[in-house]
Order: sequence, then structure tokens, then C-alpha cells
Amino acid sequence: MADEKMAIAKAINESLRKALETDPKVLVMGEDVGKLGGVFRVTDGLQKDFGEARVIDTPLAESGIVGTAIGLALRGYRPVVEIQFDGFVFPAYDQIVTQLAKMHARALGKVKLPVVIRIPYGGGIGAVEHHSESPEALFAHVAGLKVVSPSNAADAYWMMQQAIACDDPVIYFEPKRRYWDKGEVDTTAIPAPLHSARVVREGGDVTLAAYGPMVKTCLEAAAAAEEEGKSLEVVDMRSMSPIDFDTLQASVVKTRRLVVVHEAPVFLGTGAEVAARITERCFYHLEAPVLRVGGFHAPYPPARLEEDYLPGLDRVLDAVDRALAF
Amino acid sequence: MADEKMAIAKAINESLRKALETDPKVLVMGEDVGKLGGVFRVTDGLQKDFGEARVIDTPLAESGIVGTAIGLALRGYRPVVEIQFDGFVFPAYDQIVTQLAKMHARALGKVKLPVVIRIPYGGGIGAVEHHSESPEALFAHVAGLKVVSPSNAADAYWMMQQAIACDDPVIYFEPKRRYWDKGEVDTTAIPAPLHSARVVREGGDVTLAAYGPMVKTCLEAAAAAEEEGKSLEVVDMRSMSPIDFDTLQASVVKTRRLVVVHEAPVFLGTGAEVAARITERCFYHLEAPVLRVGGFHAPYPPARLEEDYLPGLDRVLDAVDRALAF
Amino acid sequence: MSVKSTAARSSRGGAKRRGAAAGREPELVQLLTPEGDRVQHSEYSIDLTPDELRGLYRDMVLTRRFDAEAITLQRQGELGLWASLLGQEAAQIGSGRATRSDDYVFPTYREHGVAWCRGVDPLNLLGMFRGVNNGGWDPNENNFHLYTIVIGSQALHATGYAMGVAKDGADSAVIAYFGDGASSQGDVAEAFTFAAVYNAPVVFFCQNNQWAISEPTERQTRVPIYQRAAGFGFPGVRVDGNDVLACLAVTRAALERARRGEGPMLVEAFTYRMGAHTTSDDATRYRTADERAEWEAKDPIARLQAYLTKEGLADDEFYAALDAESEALAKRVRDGVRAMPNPDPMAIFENVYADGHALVDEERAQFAAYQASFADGEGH
Amino acid sequence: MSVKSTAARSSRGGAKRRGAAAGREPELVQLLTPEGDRVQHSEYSIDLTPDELRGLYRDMVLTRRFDAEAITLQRQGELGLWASLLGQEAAQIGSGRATRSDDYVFPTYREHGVAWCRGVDPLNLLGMFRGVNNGGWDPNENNFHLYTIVIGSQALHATGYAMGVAKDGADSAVIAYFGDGASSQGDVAEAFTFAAVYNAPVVFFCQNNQWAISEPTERQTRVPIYQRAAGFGFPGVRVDGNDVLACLAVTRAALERARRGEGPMLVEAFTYRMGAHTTSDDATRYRTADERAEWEAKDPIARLQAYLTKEGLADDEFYAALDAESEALAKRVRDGVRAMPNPDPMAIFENVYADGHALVDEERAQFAAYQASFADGEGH
Ligand SMILES: Cc1ncc(C[n+]2csc(CCOP(=O)(O)OP(=O)(O)O)c2C)c(N)n1
Ligand SMILES: Cc1ncc(C[n+]2csc(CCOP(=O)(O)OP(=O)(O)O)c2C)c(N)n1
Ligand SMILES: [Mg+2]
Ligand SMILES: [Mg+2]
Repeated sequence: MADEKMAIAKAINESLRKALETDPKVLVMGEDVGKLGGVFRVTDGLQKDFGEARVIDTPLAESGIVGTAIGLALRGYRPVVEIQFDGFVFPAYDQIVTQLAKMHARALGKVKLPVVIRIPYGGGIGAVEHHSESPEALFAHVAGLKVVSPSNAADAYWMMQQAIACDDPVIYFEPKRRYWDKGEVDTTAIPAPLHSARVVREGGDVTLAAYGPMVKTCLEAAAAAEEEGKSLEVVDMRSMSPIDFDTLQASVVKTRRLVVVHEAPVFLGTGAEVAARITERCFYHLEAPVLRVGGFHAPYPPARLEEDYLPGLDRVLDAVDRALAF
Repeated sequence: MADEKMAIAKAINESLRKALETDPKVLVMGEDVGKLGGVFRVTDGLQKDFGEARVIDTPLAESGIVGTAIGLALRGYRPVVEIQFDGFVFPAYDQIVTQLAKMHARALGKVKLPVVIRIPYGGGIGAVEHHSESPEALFAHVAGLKVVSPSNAADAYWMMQQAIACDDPVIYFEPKRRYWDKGEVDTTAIPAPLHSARVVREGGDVTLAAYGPMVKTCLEAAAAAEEEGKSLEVVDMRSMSPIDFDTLQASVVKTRRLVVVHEAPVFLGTGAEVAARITERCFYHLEAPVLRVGGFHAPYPPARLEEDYLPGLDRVLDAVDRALAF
Repeated sequence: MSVKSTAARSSRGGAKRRGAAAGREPELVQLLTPEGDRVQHSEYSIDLTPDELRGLYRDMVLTRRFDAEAITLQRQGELGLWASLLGQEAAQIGSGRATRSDDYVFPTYREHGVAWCRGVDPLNLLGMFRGVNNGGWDPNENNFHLYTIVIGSQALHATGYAMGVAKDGADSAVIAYFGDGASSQGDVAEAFTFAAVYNAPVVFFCQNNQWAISEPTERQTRVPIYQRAAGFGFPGVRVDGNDVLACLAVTRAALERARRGEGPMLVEAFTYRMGAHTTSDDATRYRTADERAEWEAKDPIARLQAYLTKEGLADDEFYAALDAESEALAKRVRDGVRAMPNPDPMAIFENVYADGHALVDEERAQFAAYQASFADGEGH
Repeated sequence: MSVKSTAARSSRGGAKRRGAAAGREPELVQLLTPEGDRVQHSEYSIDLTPDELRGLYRDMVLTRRFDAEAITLQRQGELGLWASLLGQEAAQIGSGRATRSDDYVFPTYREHGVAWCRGVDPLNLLGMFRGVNNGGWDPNENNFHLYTIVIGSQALHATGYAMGVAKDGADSAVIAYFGDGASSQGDVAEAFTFAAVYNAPVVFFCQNNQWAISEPTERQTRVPIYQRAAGFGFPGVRVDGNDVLACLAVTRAALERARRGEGPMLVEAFTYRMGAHTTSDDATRYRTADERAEWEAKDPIARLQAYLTKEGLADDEFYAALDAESEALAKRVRDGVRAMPNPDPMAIFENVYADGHALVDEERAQFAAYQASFADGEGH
């Protein structure tokens, strides 16, 4: 089925379905992923078609979910684990950081940990506390993990295929507020490498770098800026560990200005690393310091304040103006 | 007892003793903190003098330790919690991030969480896995927490006093390999503010910024560089959340070059934030990009490789040379 | 010599993979049958005045009315979400009324009935569901902690608080609420361990409403939850969670026990979540109408009403007055919610820290300037 | 109607704050007394050939000799640390010999005796204690997982692995080792829950050696640890951990049970850590010589030796040969450790990922260049 228009949630669903079909070792596990199909319906219909042995409703215990997934991986399975919401990954953090991330190295390469952890993340859906967070930096800092986030349906499909095929643990952050955004998905295409960034809009004045839900925001900002006569290049980073600095560098060498945008708090967010490293790589090219737009150093606010908290088009354009003013 | 020469471990012990004496609400809790006095003897003698109700050996469960400390704080106590080693804080990460850090804000300020979490951290002691890590960035990224680390005995004493007095949760990272380093401790002095950085050596060519165990390394590097005719300024950051950017900025405006040094992995380490923000603040002053020296993106290696893994004098000086070469 | 293994007995003696609970139901403490008849129990008894009985009835009715109004408000877009307690009124009112004012309560996100008993204004509960705050009351005002969303966390807070109560030499008790799903969380097990080891005056009150979103209780355990306590060294008991008298009696006994310094206890209130998990959930995807109907017959309010009627303890006047009171409450809640102002955006930066933080100050100032730039017409 | 509360019984019936364990000891499965006499047990029995009995003796003696050598090597600076199993030989050899080669074992950091039974070269165990690696063997070679230092984590790995075994329709079993201290970790409780819910073929083998570093078992629980299992719906049993026959019999039965698809079981081996926690620890700070002396009388090796002697199953020749074998093992270990090369610094960057990672590649290259700069005489 080449070139079908699909929502991101559906694309992930199709990708999981494909993986379950193709490889009998693939498992889907998590809270409510079975009959309910997950609270976002991303696993809808999978248990019906593949049975309770492959699509597993787990007890309500995230450390247990990841810990048993590690055991299953050691037995040769390839578990795809769902964490119901971003804010509920922390009970599993110990298993992820001290076990999942390090076990391959601990074993001098003798065991592999092909575990995918799916985390619907980010805000903008009017939810209560713990349902709108962007903790990606807390995973990207940790060696042994790979961290990615798709921004569109085609990437959602293909990056999930690649994450499952990868012999390393991959934290797959799903931009939950974009779940219903539709896009073409060519399921016969040859996808770009999992950890490559992609220039999704070309421009000459300033580069915007983003991933996941903020790519759309940046594209909108670029469209708005065009009306003001500013030409913005938008890079979809796609991967937060590793980060494709070559693609970012190439863009910055051209535009000489960079603004990094993410929902996560700015302080020690992934933008800090991009700023530090791109400044090192492009010291003589930059006309302005790398600027960052993101969340504040504050708990994610109640829903009625999230529009103020989240980086929107205006905050992005404000940063663009500041970058251009240097 | 003004101006006594004390090891860092002893200074913390004295500071805890003082707090237990002064405020009946102060508690010390953790694994083996009682009769044993902790595996590093930092709580030596405290249970003997203050009893089992104030100095509490806990079950072996870090989430339980922090979770019950939160409850005790809600009841009006001021628990000082010990996590035995850096690598064992992760089972408590959920309680720290989703509860301890956010509860004051969740309650719109109606409750306070004066909990100190002591974590002996960093490498250099020839230990086995999980006993040599530097996870400070994983806490500094989280709003609601304050994160500090002393580099010398006087700071160890006073910063602990201040951390206990603070009505916010403070993660107090203890440079375990410097526990036995002695320094003057004036217990009658007026200490600098908890979150202020301090210029510990003045110089004109390059600024070195560090905290905890790396301050000593940087001072040694500065002494070595002096012999080569280079004048390095060393800033002891002391606090990783908040970071005293004013002091760093003042130094960089003078030296025009900055190298940040920490044991933690460079990628998304606190140095990334320093680099990003100082570049923004000092864009026209910097003669070179902010360079970073730290751990690699790899699990902390076995003991016989840690000298290679850890930033030492040579790696610091190498970065200084690279900064000067720009 | 014989093996001391109670487990060997209980499990080998018939536990099936899909849970003993489904097969041989263990007995549960009941003082009022679904038909509204009073029964006696050897260990737990209760003697209430007609006023008290009517009071419990009133509590349940008002709580249910409030809950229904909240659902309506959610449907109307006034709330972002609501977690209904429908069906759990007896468990919550019974246990809530068992607490003393100096006791301390740690709820989940569904304890609206307990909040009611503690004197928390229902309007305050709605703030977080409307999205104007993450917890809008002062916990110390009514000794009722904020709602906790991360499953199981509060069990540890309750235990720590109880350790503090014991340290203070006070004779207050603490009660921690959680659900059947929560029983799987490591934090709850650790709370059991700390409570037992320090003999903390805490009652663990588990409302087993048969479901954790779409997962039935057998996804969490294969033996009844109350039996979990024994292995940690304290008693557990299952009570009919739709029987407000039994819930009151058992919880009161457990709290008294804690006060006497006898340590923690686990109460499993066997009840049913009549509604969906929250207003975002569609329960028809995973459970049958039959199951719901079965529990409908055990309704906690109907059963107390039957008893009041049989005993002649409430007349039409009482019911009419309560109806009016219910509607007045609903109206107050409706009007109150609609009048709730959106918070000032600058509130984002408030209360992040108690003692201030330079970065928050900096970001607050930057954001204020940014906001001002629009007012000045300088923005985009 | 009576309250179904086994806990109420066990706890109210006398549990004191400082633990029932200290007072009324529960009975434990024993097949060989400290004096070396065989006793029968109604549920667990074992019938071994003289060769097998001598084999168990040999395993324990060699393990102890190896352990002693490791302590010496640590004192000599050849190892950074050592976690001695002294006193726990019976628990480890008994349970280890109960496993089948296709079973899978998840150890803590102290299971040197189990490793021995699995055929792991003792030298390989020393790598991490010497600091040349973080776990130097291929887990799949002997179905013996790497040592796990984060307390309790491996209980979940074992459970997941066992879930996989069941999925595969294999009749292998899995065994997870952990200590009395670990019983407090949430991960262990979650492992119990998952194992029970999925009926996983896993045996939880808890060596209660009375201490978690300086904390006695009553800091972790106020009832015997084996009783924890019942509340999760599977059997628990306490076995004399210094009785190699009982450990073998009970573990074998538990593993067979798992193979038959009857699900998990908890075995608590009641034993004693005769040495300090590790070579870094000073046990005299927190426990008495008397206590140690008391356990000395229950020594697992002495008791089997007494039996062998009484029954005439081993002669001087056997003991002399074993002595020689012990010394040969010690020498091989000593020489082997001393010959262990330091790893190449570039190993830091190896095996961080299975499929590569751009940042690791970059840092590897930078580090190589940096290292080379010294060789070139360009460094400081
Ligand atoms: C740690 C964590 N994981 C997942 C969730 C998402 N979640 C919210 S409620 C719920 C089910 C809770 O079930 P139960 O404990 O039985 O309480 P009930 O909702 O039935 O009252 C889940 C999985 C959460 N809030 N916290
Ligand atoms: C999560 C975690 N917390 C703390 C430690 C430090 N630590 C290492 S061993 C130990 C005691 C373990 O006791 P137990 O489980 O009884 O095993 P034993 O050492 O007695 O064999 C502690 C606290 C750790 N390794 N992991
Ligand atoms: Mg429930
Ligand atoms: Mg132990």
C-alpha cells in the first residue's frame, strides 16, 4: 500500500502491525494496549489479530514493564513497550538507565537489547498534570540509549520499523498532539537512516531546528516569516541521540543563524547541546549566538496556561528577530 | 570552633551534627547511616548521639526513602536523606522528579519540601559499576530542585547548613573522591550564598569553570599552566541549579575564553548549558567557542580505565590550548 | 517437620492463573446487605443514631450529585476531564467519615467523596480538572493532601507522614487511598515495608473497583488484594465496598488500631467503578453491560435507602429536602466553575521554589517583557 | 461470617516491632542437621549417591577455597573489591546444582558458588572485581546472567526471561537470586506480581544471610521473608540455607514445579554471611562475635563432612585429593588474575551500542587523536 494518507497514530499502528506480522519475536506490551488499544488507540486491533501472547496488557508497574521487557529481550524477543504518558516513565527510569542502557556494554557485547520504548510526549492536548511532558533530554544524556521522535506520518511509520529492527534500545517519543495529523505514507519507500536529520524547508536567513511536535510549529513560523520577507530553513532533527550535527552544520554554514526549538525546558534541554556543539563547529560562521526557544524552568502548567508555556509561532519568530538583530 | 582543619567527609558530619543539635525537626535517613555511620562514615557517631528516632537506618528501597522523606517533610520534618552511591539514586528518581520537585508548585505554595538528598558522586575511587557516576544534569534539568556540590571542606560544611535551612529540595552532590581532602573550616564565618559561584584563582587568559571534584583538578591545571606562562582563572561553580551565570560572565568578559570541566558525560552535561548561555551573554567577547571537557558518551568504565575516562590535568590543558588556538 | 508455607496452601489449594478472585470469592465484611438488611459481624460492629445514618445517606447522595454535575460540566467543555466516583460512594463516605479531623488523608484523583467528608469545598476539586491549577487547596486546612496522579506515589507519602506522627507522639492516624491497579506498583510495596518496619500508624485503603482503566483486577494479582498485607506483617481485610456501614466500621477499627500503636493495616474495599475510567474513556470497549448490571443491584445508595425506608428512618420530607440540597449544590458548583477565572500567565513562574531561583527570576522577567512587547504593539 | 485475614492472625498473634523472626522462628526445611545427621521431611526428600554427596562437598570446598583466594588477592591489591560468599556455600551449591543446563540463572554479585555450578570459570568472575570489565562472561554460554549490582533489578529480568520461556513452550525454568535486603525493593515486588499474573516459570531464591551491609533483616521485614509470596498468590518456603541437601531438594522441587507450568515460587534460604559485606566493610562495627560464633556451629561444609565421615562415604584419600585440587584451583586463580591485562583505553568506546552511534564514533576518534598526540610528543 504505497502512498496512503494516514494519521501519525495510524501510521505507528500500521508499523507495529507490520512488525508483528514479519517477525514472530516482536511483542507489544504496556498498560491497556490490548483490548482497549491504548488510551490513544495506537495499538488498536493488534491484540485481536495477534493474540494475548504477542500483545500484552501488563500490570500497572512501569519498572516491571521495562524490567520484564529486558528479560524477554535476553530470551530473544523484541519487545515494543508502551509507557502510557511521558510523566509515567520515571518509575521505569532506573531499569532504563542502569540496566537497559548498560547491559550490552556490561556484557562486552555478548547480549543485545532490542527494546523499543514508545512514549507519547509533549503538551497541547489540555491534559492534567504529568500528561504533557517532554523528558527527552533525560534519556539522550544517557549512553546506551538511542532517542528519536518523528514529526509526520511517514517518519512515524518508518522510524518505528527501524527502531524495532535496531539491536539497541530506542526511546521512541511520539508527538501526541500531532497523532491525528495526516500525511502520505509510502510503505514501499526506502527510508532515510533513523538518525539522520532532514531539511524540511529550505531558506537562507535563519535555520530553525526542531523535532517531533515543534516541526509543524516551525514550518508555520517559516511560512509566516516568508510573508515578512524572511527566509527560514527548517531542519527536522528526528533524532536526539545521536544528533545529526552534520546536517545542522551544513545548514548553519549557509544561514549563519540558528534557533533551536523544543517543548522541553530550555535549561539543559537538547537545545543546549545543539547550541554548544554547533557553536564549536561553526564559530566563525555564526552571526549570532544560537538561540533557544522552549519550555520554562517550571513544572508544566495547568492546561489553561499551556498556550503560554509552549513555544508557539510568536515565540519562535521573536527568537528569529533576535537572531537577526545580532 | 573556628578555623579547624577538617576533611570534607568530616565537615559534612559536623554540619549534620550541628543541624541535628539546632533543629529537632532535622532527621538523617538512609541505608546504613546508623550504627555503621554510612559506607563513607559521613554520618559516623550521629545515631549514637541523637538516637534511632533522628538518625534512621531505612529499608533497602530508595523510592521508599525519598517517598517517606516527602511525607515526613509534609509533617514538618526536615529530612536529610543519604543515597549510598550515585548509581543508586535512580529507583528514587520518580519520587524526586514527579513528587519532590513538583509538590510545592502543585500546592500553589501551601506546602514546603525541605528535603536534602545527599549523593556521594563521581569516580576516581577504583569502584565497581554504578559507584562512580555523575548524574547531576539529570536533576538540574528538573524545575523544582536545587542542585549543588561543594569542592572543599568549608563549602561542604556551610553549603550543608544552607541546604538544610532551605525550604526547597536540594540535591547535594558530595565529591566522594575528595572526602579525605582537608581544608580550613571556620564554623563562625558568614558563608557566601548557597548558589553563588566563586573565583578560586584569578587569571587572565582562559577561564576554567568546574564544581565538586573537578575544582581541584582545574586548580592543578592552572598551576601547571602558570609554569608554561598561561594565566588561568578558575571558577568554582558550586551550584548547578541555579547556575551563577553572572560570575561566569564577569570572568569570561575578562578572559574571553572558557573551558567547562565536569566528570559527567559532555553530551547534555551541565557544560552544554554553560556553553549555550555564556555564548549568548558574551557573544562579542568570546575569542573562542566555549569548550567542554568531561566524560564520554559511554557507560562509566571499569576501574582500570577510569584514569582514561576521567578528565585529568592533561585533558584540561589540551582544551585550554585549543581555546587559545582559536 | 512441616513446611511453614501459608502460600503453598492458599495457592496450591486452587488459585487458577486467571485469579482466585474469579472463582472462590473470599468472604467480605458486610453489615448491610444489598437488599438493605442489617447483618451482624463477629469482629466489626457499628451502632449509629438515625441522624448519623441519614448523614451518611446525605453524604453519598450529595457526592453522587456533585459527581454527575462534574460529568456534565466536562461534556459542556467547562472541565477538561473528570474521574467519576460513581459506585464508590460507600467506600469513600464510609472510610472518610471514619477519619478524625486530626487524621491525615492521602487521596488518589478519585476521592471526591473523601474530600467531601474532610470538608474540602467541591469547587476546589475542580480546579485541576478544569485546568486552572494542579491542585487547588491547602492540604493542611483539612488534613487532606492534594490529589496524586502518579499511581501509588502517595502511599509512601502517607507512610512517611505517619512515621512523623509517631515521632511526634501524637495519636492521629493516616490513611492512604489507592486502587487495585496501584497494588502492582513498587511504591505501594515499599510503603508496606516501611509502614511495617517502623510500625507506622497508617491505614492503606484500597478501593478495588475491579478495573484499572481497561484492565481487570486479575491483570494485577491472582489472589485477593487484602491478602498482600500478611506477607509484610500486618493485617488485611476485605470489606464490602458498597456497604457504607461496613466501610465505616472497618476503617474506624483500622484507624483506632493505628492510634493504639499497633501499626498499619490494609483494607480492601470491594466495589465497582460504575462509570468509565474518566470522561476520556470508553468502557464499552472492554467490559460488558451485564457486569455493570450485576453491580447496579449492589448500589451503595439504594441499599442504605432501602434500610432507612424499612426502618422508617427517613420520610418524604427528608428526601425532598435532600433533593433540593443536591440541586443547590449542583448549581453552586456549576456557577462556581463557570466563574473560575483563567490563571494569570505569570503564575507559571510562581511557587516553582519556596526560596527563589535565579533562573526562574530571569525567565519570568524575559517572559514579562515578551508579553509586554505585544501590548506595545512591537510583537508580531 | 468471619474475616478472612491470615495477616490479622500472624501479626496480632505476636509480631513485635523488632520482628517475629527474632522471637518465634518459623520452622524450616532441613534434611541434614548441624551435627551431620540425616532427617526426613514430609514434603521434601532427596536420595543421593555417594558420588553425588561427595560432589556437593567438593563444590562447597572448592568454592570456599576460591573465595578465600579472592579475599587474599584483594588484600594484595590485585582486586579492588571482593564480595565473599563465606557461609553461604550450601545455599548456592544446593540451589545451583538443582538447575538444569537449559535453565537460566540471574545472580546478584555474590553468587560465586552458583557460577561454579553453572560452569563459569571462576577467573571470569574476578574481572569486574579487578576492574578490568563490568561483567566478563558470555551469559548465554552457561545460561548464567551477568552479576547485577543494582539491588533487585535482576528479579524482573528473570521474570521477563521466564515469560519468554513460557512463550517458547520450553520446559526450562529460571531462577533469580537476591538477598534479604533486596526484598524491600519495589522491583522485587513487581517481579512477584508479573510472575504471578503471567504464571511465569521462575523461582525466586532469596538468601537471607541476616544482613544487608549493616542492617539486620528486621530493618527490612517484620515477618519471615518466605511469607511474602502468599500475598502474591504463589507458595513460599523457608529452607535451612546451611543444609546443602535441603537447598538442593527444595530448589529442585521449585524448579520442577515451574517446569510443570505451576508458576513461580519463593525459596528463602536461611543462612548467614560469615564475612563482612565486602572487603571494604568492617562488620565489627555493627554485629557481635557471639552471633558469628553461633552460626559457625551451623557451618554448611562441616556438617556435610560430619555426615560423610559418619557414613564412611569419604576417606583420607578423598580429602587429600580435594585439598590438592583446592590449592591447584587457588594457584590457577592467583596466576590468572595476576596475568589479566589491563584493558585497552579504547575499550571505553566499544559495545556502547550494538549498531553504532555517531557521537561515540566522534569521541572515539577524538580520543584516539588525543592519545596519539602524546605519542608524537605534542601533548603536555
Ligand atoms: C505511574 C502511572 N502509570 C500510569 C498512569 C495512567 N493511569 C491513570 S489511572 C490508571 C489506572 C489506575 O487504576 P486503579 O489503581 O485501579 O485506580 P482507579 O482508576 O480504578 O480508581 C492508569 C494506568 C498513571 N497515572 N501513573
Ligand atoms: C539500588 C541499590 N541500592 C543500594 C545499593 C548498595 N548496596 C550494595 S549491597 C547492599 C546490601 C544488600 O543486602 P542483601 O540484599 O541482603 O544482599 P547481601 O549483600 O546480603 O548478599 C547495598 C545496600 C545497591 N547496590 N543498589
Ligand atoms: Mg481500579
Ligand atoms: Mg543479606
